Amino acid sequence: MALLRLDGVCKAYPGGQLALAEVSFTVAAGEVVFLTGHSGAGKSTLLRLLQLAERPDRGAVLVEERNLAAVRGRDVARYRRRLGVVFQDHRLLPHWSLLDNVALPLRIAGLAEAEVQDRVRAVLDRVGLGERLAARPPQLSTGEQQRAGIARAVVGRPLLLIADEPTGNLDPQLAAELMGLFLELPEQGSTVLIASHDLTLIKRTRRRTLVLQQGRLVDDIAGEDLAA
Amino acid sequence: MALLRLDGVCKAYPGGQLALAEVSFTVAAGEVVFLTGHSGAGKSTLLRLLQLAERPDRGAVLVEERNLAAVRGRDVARYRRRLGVVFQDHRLLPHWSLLDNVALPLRIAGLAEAEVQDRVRAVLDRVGLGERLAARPPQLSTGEQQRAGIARAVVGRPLLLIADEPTGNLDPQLAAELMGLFLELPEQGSTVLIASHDLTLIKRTRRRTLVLQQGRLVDDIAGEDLAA
Amino acid sequence: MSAARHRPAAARRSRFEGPGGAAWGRGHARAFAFAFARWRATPLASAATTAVLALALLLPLLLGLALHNAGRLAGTLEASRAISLFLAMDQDAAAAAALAERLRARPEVAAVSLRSPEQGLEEFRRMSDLADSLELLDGNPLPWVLVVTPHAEPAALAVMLAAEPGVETVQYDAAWRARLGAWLAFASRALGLLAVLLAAGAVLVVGNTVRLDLAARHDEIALLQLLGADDADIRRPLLWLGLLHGAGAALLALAGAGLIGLLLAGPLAALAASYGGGFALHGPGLPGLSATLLAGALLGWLGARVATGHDLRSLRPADR
Amino acid sequence: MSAARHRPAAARRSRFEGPGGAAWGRGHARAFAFAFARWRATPLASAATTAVLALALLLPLLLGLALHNAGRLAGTLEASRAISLFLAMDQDAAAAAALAERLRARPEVAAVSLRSPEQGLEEFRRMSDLADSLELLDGNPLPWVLVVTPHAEPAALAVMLAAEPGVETVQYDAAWRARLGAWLAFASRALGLLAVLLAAGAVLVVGNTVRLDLAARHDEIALLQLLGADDADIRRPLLWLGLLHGAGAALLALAGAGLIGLLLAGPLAALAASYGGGFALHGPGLPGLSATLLAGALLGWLGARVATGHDLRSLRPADR
Ligand SMILES: Nc1ncnc2c1ncn2[C@@H]1O[C@H](COP(=O)(O)OP(=O)(O)OP(=O)(O)O)[C@@H](O)[C@H]1O
Ligand SMILES: Nc1ncnc2c1ncn2[C@@H]1O[C@H](COP(=O)(O)OP(=O)(O)OP(=O)(O)O)[C@@H](O)[C@H]1O
Ligand SMILES: [Mg+2]
Ligand SMILES: [Mg+2]
Repeated sequence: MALLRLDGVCKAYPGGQLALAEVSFTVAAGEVVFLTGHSGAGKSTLLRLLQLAERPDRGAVLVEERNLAAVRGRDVARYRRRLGVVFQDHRLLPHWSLLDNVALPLRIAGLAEAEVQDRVRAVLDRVGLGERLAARPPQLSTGEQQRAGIARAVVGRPLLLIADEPTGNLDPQLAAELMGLFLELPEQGSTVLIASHDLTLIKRTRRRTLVLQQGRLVDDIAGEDLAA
Repeated sequence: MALLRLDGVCKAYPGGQLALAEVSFTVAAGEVVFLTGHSGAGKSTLLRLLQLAERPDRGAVLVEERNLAAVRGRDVARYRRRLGVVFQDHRLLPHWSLLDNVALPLRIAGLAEAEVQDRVRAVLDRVGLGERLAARPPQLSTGEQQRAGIARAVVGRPLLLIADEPTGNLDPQLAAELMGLFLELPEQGSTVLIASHDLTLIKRTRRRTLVLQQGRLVDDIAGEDLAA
Repeated sequence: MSAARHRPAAARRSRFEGPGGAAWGRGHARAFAFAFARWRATPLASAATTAVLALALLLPLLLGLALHNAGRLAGTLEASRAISLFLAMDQDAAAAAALAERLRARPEVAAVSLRSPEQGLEEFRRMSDLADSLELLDGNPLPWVLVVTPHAEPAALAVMLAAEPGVETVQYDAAWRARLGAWLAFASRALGLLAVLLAAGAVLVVGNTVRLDLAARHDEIALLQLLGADDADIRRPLLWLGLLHGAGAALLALAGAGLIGLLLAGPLAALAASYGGGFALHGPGLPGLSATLLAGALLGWLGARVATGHDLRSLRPADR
Repeated sequence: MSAARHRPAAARRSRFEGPGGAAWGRGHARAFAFAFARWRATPLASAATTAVLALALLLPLLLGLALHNAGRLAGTLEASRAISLFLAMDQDAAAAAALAERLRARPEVAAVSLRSPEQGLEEFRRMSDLADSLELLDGNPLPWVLVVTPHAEPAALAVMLAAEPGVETVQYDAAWRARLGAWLAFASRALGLLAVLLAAGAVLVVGNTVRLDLAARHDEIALLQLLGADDADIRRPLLWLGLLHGAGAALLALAGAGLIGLLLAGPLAALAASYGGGFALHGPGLPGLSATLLAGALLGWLGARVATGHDLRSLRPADR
């Protein structure tokens, strides 16, 4: 079943920038897909459409065959609770502890506090920040902040995980480790879409890759076809 | 002549994190040096010491053989005006146009407005943002913001250029192009220190590389010795 | 493809939406604790904000109390609209007493009291530093005086009393009363204007303070929205914060009003003495106290509501 | 190694520090333009801030004007401390005139005016709705009255006048004057308290508003510091911004005070009439206007100075 389907999506910003032009593709449930392209190609814009942070000018975005254009008002929050998002600029709350930051999606979902604690500790251990639970984001290095952002995105076992440049501040070894985390997610029922310009990492991971160029989808490469 | 010299520098954060331990090295005027290491190794901390955003707990940092410990009060601003800094989190002012953001160091230095305009336009052309002069940072993609940050750092032809992960949000091709910009700087009298975890880029650039590991300087590799 | 991937969408949805939708700060208790923690996190800034709100509340509060007390004072003045009858010099104590008796029988008259020439002289002595000049006088130049308290409008009675035999002069201070009336009209108009001004000011100050206080939290609100928190969830701790500010400010304002009352007690006692005592400043009382507290909390809540409403809207260009 | 690299450090330094150190917003003109642009960039928020400041300024301004006018009014009241002599009923116009002549010769007496029984009755008629009841009377029960204006303390004179032949009663409203004195003491203490309160409030509001307004610019200030801007450079546009807010608020407050003056003109005219006219509200005048404007601008500047001082310090843990 198609978990995600884009159909002739166009998006231009008020300034006149055409960020996406006639983009169409389908992602099946449980796939891990990369989205790549030069700086300014429209990767973040595409992911913002999926978060309902922007709306397309034309075309349709469908999640589980439901057109997001119909998701309005209170349904927006309900829909967003099913997503996991790694923001390109991390977006951690600077006055909150790491634990509270990462626990946010679980608390929004209304989980019991005991389970919240367990899951947050587990995922922070996994990204190598198990010792820094009480630290606040400004006390972390940028790479550590990025890992915290990843932890927050995956802790809720989302239906759809959207990661925008999740390894931009990580060294290759750590990037590969965290990619492992993303690759495990389908086993828990998640579908994963990762925007990245790290071609080395993409080639090594060998998953389906969509290539954007100036807002157009110019290539859709199956994982097996990627040169290692 | 040694433009930059670190001598047994130690730095621990109040939380108890030891970020730098007994770091000593020398950089000659006109060198381009990479600083690499895992996430949390202390790269940004070292660069922050050079900006006087932090002070070392022990040891000395010398620029042009002058101990920065003696730079206090109004001299701090005067010293900082001789630096160019690319921040890991870009730090553009969101309400200002790209032109005003990049012009900031020149205006702080008191250059005539005509020269300010000329130099800003030239450097923005160089980083591929010549068309976006009037855009404000939130209207740019993350990679575009990063390029704007680079433009602001180099526009003042600084004595010492400090770049913290300047290509983390750029694709390999663009990263290589901008590295060219840094490599030209010594011709204008600048010395360059770049923190990066992009090993591919470092190997391709073939310059001297300092390796930090958990706050210790564990390697100092000459450019010629880097495997391509 | 793993088995999990093929689980029907409905099952997955129930897992993600199941445990109750949104509950970030769901319990009001949690929201309150959060708000209080935030208040305490920046004690100085919070105190400054609360103090500004307290000032905005203190002024209308003082005004209300002043108006309340002025009303009571006006009542006191109204009650003291007595008519003084100055008898002819040949009228002695017996004649004065007889006249008083006769007047008391009249239906328009509520009460009559007698003041002897000696008492009059004594009063003069008390009112001004006359000890010296009084020594120069031989004999008491003052007549007997009857102080008549009328039931209704004193003016008509005053004219009729003037016709009584033995009454030389009727003193009924119409001019002083006219002045007092004009003063009260002026004061009430001035206070009314001030009240409008201060009410507008309180709302403005609360709104502006909460708005500026929330401006720093734009990023936080935007993030919470993107992570799927409901508007209500986002708003709840902020409303509690506004309410805390408002209630704290009300308490401060009440304390301030109490202090001012203490400081004014001295001059007011002197003032009351000049009317023969019997007037003391009244506080707001329990209903007034709770009304102030309620009004402060409500204003803070309202300011937060307006400010968050604006923020939530402005941060969500794509949702509606 | 290129040639440039070997240029001596001194040459390089002169190139970087040469053109005059720091000049971001160096010209005050540039700083002002920047401040004004920022004010205009968020017109609603700026207007709200200015309005709050205006309110904080308006209240002390009104208070000042009220005190000034009250002082003038007190002067008027002081001048009207006349003594009324009620003559015996057998004294006719000629006798009254003769007595008046005699009194005018006394050194303690400044002026004497005569009021016939007819004038007295007329006054009664004007003061109260007595038209009906007056019809019932046969003849005029009122005596001739001499209104004596003393040079100095009237109390002593009043006692001596009572000894004059033909004078029945001396009316000298010591009680009313005592009351007025008490009122004035009370009012001046109350206004003094209010003045202290409002002065503190104005400083608090200005400081808090500017502080909250600047809180949003923490990042900007931190960045400017890291890029080598001098404290003075960073501060200059912010000080201009505070000054603009303050001056704008002062203008607004003056306009508000003018409006309030207009609204109070009616009741005040009525009040003045009860004293025989001659009193009109005075505005602040040119010196007052400029003083208010100056005070507003100064307060805004001061608030910004305090707030930026705090920010600049708190953002620079490593500099000193
Ligand atoms: N303000 C702070 N308070 C406490 N600890 C800090 C603070 N800033 C950094 N640290 C810690 O110091 C260590 C070094 O941080 P630094 O930012 O220098 O790392 P880095 O090499 O730049 O890493 P990255 O590649 O992730 O940016 C990290 O463990 C970090 O958590
Ligand atoms: N809010 C905005 N207003 C105007 N133009 C915008 C806005 N956001 C993005 N753009 C423009 O739209 C284009 C696509 O931006 P987007 O952020 O999607 O790029 P990207 O592929 O994520 O790039 P990067 O790799 O640099 O993050 C860019 O040219 C950018 O300048
Ligand atoms: Mg992007
Ligand atoms: Mg770093």
